[in-house]
Amino acid sequence: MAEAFLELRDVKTHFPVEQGILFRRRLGTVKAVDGVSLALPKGEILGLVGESGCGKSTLGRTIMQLIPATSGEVVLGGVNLTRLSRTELRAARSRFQMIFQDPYASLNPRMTVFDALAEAIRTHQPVTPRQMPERVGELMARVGLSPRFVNKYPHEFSGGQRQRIAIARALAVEPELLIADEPVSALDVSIQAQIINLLAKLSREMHLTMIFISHDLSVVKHICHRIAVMYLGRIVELGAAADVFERPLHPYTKSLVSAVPIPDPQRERLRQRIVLTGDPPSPISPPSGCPFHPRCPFAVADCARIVPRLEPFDRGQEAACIRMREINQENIQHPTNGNGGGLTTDGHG
Amino acid sequence: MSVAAELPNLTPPDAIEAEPGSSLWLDAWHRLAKNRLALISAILLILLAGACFIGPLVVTNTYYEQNLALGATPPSARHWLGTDKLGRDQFVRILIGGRVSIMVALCATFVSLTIGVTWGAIAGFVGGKLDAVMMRIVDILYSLPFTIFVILLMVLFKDFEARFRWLEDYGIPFNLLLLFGAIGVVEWLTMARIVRGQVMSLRKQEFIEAAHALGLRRRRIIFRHMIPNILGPVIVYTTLTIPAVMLLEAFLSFLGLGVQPPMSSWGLLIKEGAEVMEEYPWLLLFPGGTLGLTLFALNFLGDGLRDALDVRASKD
Amino acid sequence: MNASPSSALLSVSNLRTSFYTRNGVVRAVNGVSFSLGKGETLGIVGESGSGKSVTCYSLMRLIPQPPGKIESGSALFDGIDLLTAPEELLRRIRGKRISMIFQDPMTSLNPYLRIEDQLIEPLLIHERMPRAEAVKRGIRALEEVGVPDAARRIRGYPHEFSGGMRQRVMIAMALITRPELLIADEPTTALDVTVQAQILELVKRLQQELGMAVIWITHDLGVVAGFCQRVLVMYAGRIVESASTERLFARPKHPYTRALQSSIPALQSKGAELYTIPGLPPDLSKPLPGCPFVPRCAFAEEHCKQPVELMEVEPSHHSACLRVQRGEIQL
Amino acid sequence: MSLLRCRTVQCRLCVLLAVVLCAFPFLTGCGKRHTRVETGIRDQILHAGNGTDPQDLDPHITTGEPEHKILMALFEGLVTEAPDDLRPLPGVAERWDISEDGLVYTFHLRTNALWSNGDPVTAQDFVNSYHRMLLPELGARYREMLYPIRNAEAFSTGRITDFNEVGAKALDPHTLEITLHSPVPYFLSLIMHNSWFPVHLPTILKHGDIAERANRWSLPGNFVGNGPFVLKEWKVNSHVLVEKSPTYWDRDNVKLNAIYFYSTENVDAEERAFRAGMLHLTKDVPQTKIQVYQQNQPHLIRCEPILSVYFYRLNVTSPPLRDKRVRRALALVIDRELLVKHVTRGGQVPAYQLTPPGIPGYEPRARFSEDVALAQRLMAEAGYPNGNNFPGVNILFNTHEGHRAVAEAIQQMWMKHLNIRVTLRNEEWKVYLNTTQSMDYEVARAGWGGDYIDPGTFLDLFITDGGNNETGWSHAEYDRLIQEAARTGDMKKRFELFQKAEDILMDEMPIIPLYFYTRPTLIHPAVRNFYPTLLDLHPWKYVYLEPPSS
Amino acid sequence: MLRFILRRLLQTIPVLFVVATVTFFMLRVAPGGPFDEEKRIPEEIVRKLEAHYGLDKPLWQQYLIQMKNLLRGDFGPSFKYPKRTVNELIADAFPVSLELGCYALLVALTLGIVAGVIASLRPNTASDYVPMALAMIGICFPTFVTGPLLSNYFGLQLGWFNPGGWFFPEDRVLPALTLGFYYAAYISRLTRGGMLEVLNQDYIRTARAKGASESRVVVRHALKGGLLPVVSFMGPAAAGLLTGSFVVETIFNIPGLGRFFVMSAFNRDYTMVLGTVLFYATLIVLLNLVVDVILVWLNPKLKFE
Repeated sequence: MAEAFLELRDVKTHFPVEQGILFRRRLGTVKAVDGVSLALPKGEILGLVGESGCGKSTLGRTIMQLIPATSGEVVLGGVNLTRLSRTELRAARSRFQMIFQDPYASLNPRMTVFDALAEAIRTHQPVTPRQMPERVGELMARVGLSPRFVNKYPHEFSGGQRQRIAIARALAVEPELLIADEPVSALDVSIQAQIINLLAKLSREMHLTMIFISHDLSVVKHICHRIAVMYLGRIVELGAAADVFERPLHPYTKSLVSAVPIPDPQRERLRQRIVLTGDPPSPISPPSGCPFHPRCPFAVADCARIVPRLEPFDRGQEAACIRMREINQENIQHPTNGNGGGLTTDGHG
Repeated sequence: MSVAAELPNLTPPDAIEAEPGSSLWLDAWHRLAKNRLALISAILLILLAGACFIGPLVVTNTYYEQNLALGATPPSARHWLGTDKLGRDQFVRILIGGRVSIMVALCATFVSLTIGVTWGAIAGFVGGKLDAVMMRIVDILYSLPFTIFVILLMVLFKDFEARFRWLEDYGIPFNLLLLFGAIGVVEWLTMARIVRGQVMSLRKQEFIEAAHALGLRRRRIIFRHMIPNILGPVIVYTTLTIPAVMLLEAFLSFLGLGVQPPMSSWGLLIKEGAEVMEEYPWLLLFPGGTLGLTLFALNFLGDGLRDALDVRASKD
Repeated sequence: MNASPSSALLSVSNLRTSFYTRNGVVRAVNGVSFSLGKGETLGIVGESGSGKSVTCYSLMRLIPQPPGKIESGSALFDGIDLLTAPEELLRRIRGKRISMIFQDPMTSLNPYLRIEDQLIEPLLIHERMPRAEAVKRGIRALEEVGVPDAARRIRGYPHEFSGGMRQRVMIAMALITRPELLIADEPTTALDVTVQAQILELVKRLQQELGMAVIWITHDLGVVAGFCQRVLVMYAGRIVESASTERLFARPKHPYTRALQSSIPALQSKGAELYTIPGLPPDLSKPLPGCPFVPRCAFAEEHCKQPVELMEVEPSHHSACLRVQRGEIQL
Repeated sequence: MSLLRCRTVQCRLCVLLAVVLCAFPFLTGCGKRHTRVETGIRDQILHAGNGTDPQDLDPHITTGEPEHKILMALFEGLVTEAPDDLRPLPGVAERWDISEDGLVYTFHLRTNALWSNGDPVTAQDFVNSYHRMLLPELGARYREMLYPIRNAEAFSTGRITDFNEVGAKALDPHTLEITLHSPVPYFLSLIMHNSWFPVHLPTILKHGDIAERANRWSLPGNFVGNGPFVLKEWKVNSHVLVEKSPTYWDRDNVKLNAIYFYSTENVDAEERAFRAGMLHLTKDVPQTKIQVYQQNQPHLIRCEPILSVYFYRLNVTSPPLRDKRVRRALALVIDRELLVKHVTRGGQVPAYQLTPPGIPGYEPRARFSEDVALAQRLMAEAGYPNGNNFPGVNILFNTHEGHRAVAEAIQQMWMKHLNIRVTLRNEEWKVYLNTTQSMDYEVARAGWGGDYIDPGTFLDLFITDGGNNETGWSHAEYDRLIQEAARTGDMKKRFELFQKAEDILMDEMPIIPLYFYTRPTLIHPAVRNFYPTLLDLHPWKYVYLEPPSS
Repeated sequence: MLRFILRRLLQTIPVLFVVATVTFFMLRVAPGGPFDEEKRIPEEIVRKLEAHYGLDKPLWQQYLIQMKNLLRGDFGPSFKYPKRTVNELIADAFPVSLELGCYALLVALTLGIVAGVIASLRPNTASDYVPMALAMIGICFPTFVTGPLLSNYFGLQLGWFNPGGWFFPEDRVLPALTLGFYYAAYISRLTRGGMLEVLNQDYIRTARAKGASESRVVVRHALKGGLLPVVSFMGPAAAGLLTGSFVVETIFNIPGLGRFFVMSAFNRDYTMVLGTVLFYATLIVLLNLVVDVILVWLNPKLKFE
């Protein structure tokens, strides 16, 4: 693996939680991100997948230094971001940018596209007002928007176009790292593809390193080189995108894969799903042992005791499950066919 | 539901010419111009203000010329809105009173928009201890005895009066400056509270986070991203306080701070009119009506402005 | 046009709904007709702004009027025209015989009221049930939709529930009166895929148990595939294709349906550029005389700009593509 | 339009609103009640507006007129006023002797005079009261009223400490001898003032120290007085209720059973209360209503002159006003007739001198007359022909609608006739007092009411460095005349000295008299024995209520 | 919540302290003293009076003594009413203002909310414009206009009520209406705004979809959220209402607390000013606290921070 451009070292982000209407009690801490270590070489696109509440967005914001990390380090191109002063950090922000989930909320409704982009450009580069229209035009063209709309307000655009503007804004400072927090979840299926294509293209052209956060495995598999699956603040599986999607190791990943609807009535009717019951447990009081064991169809008694660590399986694919080898024997013998469907399980449905 | 706006399916792609639209304010102005009620209100206000500042110079009657023997008379051909107890023409007095009232309103608006909005925005944005301290300062200023404060203000600055004599040649007595000061001290408090609440709810919005992520300075985030987005409630509150401030001026004049006779103000005219409402109802009716008209206009204009500034509401 | 079977539970014909905005009249729904049999599951698919939600809100007369206005059409439900029925009568149908669940479970529950109060409200309104009994029913309904610890959680407030749980509460609330028709307006769009799978399973099971009809609105063709018997594809306020799910997926008869199908990421192979539909949906405040999909259509010809109607192109397979109708193209 | 359709929530809410609004009148029961005035006449209970809220009912501490009116009901001095002309009548003193030189007054107290707790009123009570009044620690503001007593001033300023040296002695329980340091011809009129009222010392001592201002003896329940009425209730900002005293010596002639003195600070509210039949008497009448009443219901209003003058002080130390010609000019151009007829409009009398008319035996002759031409000449002589070079004057007044109207009118007159710049400044009461005292003004509005019927009460003001002079004016001859008058026992000579002094005052014009006050009062026809008096005092023991016969 | 309340109460201590200190010094610097009257009193009497009330001591000593007394909750005797203490005066007058304030609050809330709700149901129609225009008139015509008007009309013309006074139960009606109207005007506007916002929410649509009648939608589903702005407004407003209004109390001759606020300042009644100001400050702080508690109670999403 090439030298890591972005490195997370045992990053933890905890929030204190106090709750109660009549009597305030301290319920403990939300361990939103609980010891994540990752290394991304330059130019890699990493998919970060998990249900809402698993800490993937918090991890993104922690990398962005929008939320202070409780412990651990975020090192970007040799600079430890967690140690920077506010001024240094502000200057360093041109190296990493973020696009947000909700294109309706992430743009200031009272700023025209021009204002928003010009502001971003000006933040880190001295550009004269004369040059600005040109620069803004270039940016818009790059994300596939006609520069004619430069004086429009966000509400005048559709969701997909807004997301393009948000991407343009992030690119305005010419970052090296881009964190995309569910950039397509709020979009129509027909638009999702456009944005994914755009991000893939940009990452190629600009040699961007990217973390692509999503809850939908089928979306990330197209664009990402590797996929990390998060559950309750931890990474439970990490591997090449195709491997993770087609041959998930961790039972949780399996269920994620099986939750993707297949737009084919016949196959859809035939397949057996692992439908998870209930919600992820509260991160305030995570279950003992493997955090997934209460919902895991493969759980055994040991799962409640042993905290599994990421262990390599093969081809660089890792997972954190003590029964990893046991439950995946079958899969090795009978590789899945097609686009991730057809997963058979031990019968829990 | 989102209706995709006039987007370019059939236009040639090489048309680079930017479509019209410019700054938030110019845009707002265009939208405001389309709102008939607001436009009429704005024109009315401008006419009213113009009449107040130019009218007394043009009209034959003066605001101070008395006709003691005539006394209070109902409207007539010579005195369109009647005369007051000293036989002065009420029409001119309302006009001249408007000058002070309008200036007071502008002052209060200015103060609450600058100090109040900034104060509230900073407190709400930074939060934590600074917020607590800033809001406690507001609490303190709220509770201090205003009357005593005004009296103090007047007396402490009496000595400076001589230095500001020259202002009187321009029709701004020193007293009026003090009046602005007194209004300035109190008028921003409620605004600060309102803005703080709004900012706190705005703080968690994604576009604010995006601004942070861009590495913008906090000052810029507050003034460029937050404040334009809370203008709606700010405008509505401002239009609501203007009549209250105009009446507050009457109270301050009672303490000796506002205008000095024979100059007057709407607040004072209403106050005087209220005392004689049974005998000379027109002395209450016309100043009150003028204030009411102004308030209506302000209100429609305020609503219009809010809608105009709310770029989202303009297309739904 | 769809032949309305005599057993039709709901039969909508020529529904037109417009919004009178400052920027002109937006014809959100422009002549929609369909019918739905008892116990049938109908999917309505389309991009945002295609009029699929407005269609359903129009049926329930939940369109804010003004600015919205139902211009014409009829919607016969069990012999009652929902569009013209007196308010009082309609109110007795809403929430009793026809229930709805909405897209955003975060905002569709009243944050100021306990789950209990909201959940049993249909019972109190429509069945005038004593409160204690209604609460018991409520707890049972929550259990049915898989809310754990229902007896305790019924006392909670919406914000204490996760998105998936809230949508379950919405479903429980919609089904508590055993309605004959459930209208689901993108109920899973705001949810995780895992939760979406749960909700789909849940509704499928409940539908079988209760035998009710379901209208399922979504922008994701993948969702309807395993769930609906019949699918309507909407574009620019009109139905452009209507067929049984199998036929639609196997042999789409409208370029738009075809394009939608192609752009689903899950269907496409890794690495390749994903298929996208060029351009944007049309502006509905401007008149659209011909086929509205023309500007984005890969098969469009000059004659596509003339008016086109939904027509049966194969047995119970309707399409509004002129070229398909004329047999010029096979998709 | 949509309000008329009534099947929606709005309509229901409208109905609710209407019900709420309509319910209010029914809360009152709607029945026609008897007004307070009617029941008052039946029960001989007088309801009187009394102006500002009384601060205290301790006669040694209070200074105001509202308090004085109440105290007149609660206490009785050695002599009391006649209801019609305020001439001295026997009070606690049955009779009195005056020595030849007018320095020694011997009062013979009636034996049946009792305190409201039953104790007899003795000569020693009076001596004790004077003692208390003069105690330096008490800080009684009106103790100067007692200064005619020999050595009273010395005692109260601490120069002597033995009260026995003060000229007030109880010869026996019912004989009081008061020795003056110089003859005071109006002495009997002077001692009607509340500062001369006796207080019941044992009661005071029971509730605290003799010189303790916060001594609570004068609160209802504690209160002991010797007047025709006793204190029953005293609610701050509301009313004081006094009831007929069962121990008063002349109780058989007291017809009223009780009097309510209402605090009526808002004159408009007071007038409304009168119109609604809640008051028999008002303290004042709104300026604009005076003419209305005079035209429509003249039997309800009285507008009688009182011993008070409204004038402008001139700061003779300020540059333009140093010149007496300027001062005279300012005084001469004011059209006082116009002022009282159209501005004050309460039947006030134009003032062309300081002392009000009506003081028996004193007909002021220092009257000047308005003369615009003369005024303009005077200004020219002073170096300001047609107002040229005149720096302008500022009129200071305390904030009040009436004062402002007067100032505005005078501003106009000065500007019109003298062509000078005149500005106005209004100040809040205490600031205004501060400003006038520190002579930080040019022209200031002032008013002065006599505490007793004598020209001296007005002319004393302007002696050099007098506490209430406040004009900076000083005139040796004037001072001499006033001092001599104070020493003169002979009324005629004394008044002649005052006449001369007033001549000087009106020639020098440190003040500009404007008009003499009237006291407009609304009075129910049933109120009897309530006469107009110069000091606006009305001994309550004579007042009664009787419906008009018609 | 207890901790929240306790912390907020603790926070008020420095506020009250600063208010007391600033007020104290402002009063002493202001021109004119409690003993100034039109008829001057000799200097030595003034000094005696000052000695009597301890005003002759150095200012810092007076300040310390005053603060010490404040800690004991003793404001000392009033200067204007020498026979009464500030505590007594407040204790006498506050119940009156409280009663009036409560009625006025009732009037204001009833009228304001009803008018606001009516206006919000059909925005930009007659049923919106009429109540809002009335509200505007209410804002334009302050109590010193409406008070005499009501007093003249209902008190004198119709004779339903006494035009002033505070003796009979019905004497509460006119002042309560006068005060109430003014606040009702503001409340109606706030209600309208809040309701408009809430009525656009998805959960209102849910309620309608359940077949709830319009009145049920408004009363059960919308009102609770729509009134939140009103509740926030009510904190300072209620403090103002409950401590009485100078204008209304003078117009109707009511022995309430409101007069003291103004009159004590005019009279330079040092102790009384301090007493009323601190009383008001405390009330504001407490009512703001109550409002916050109510907000949390109304809005289960909020938690005490």
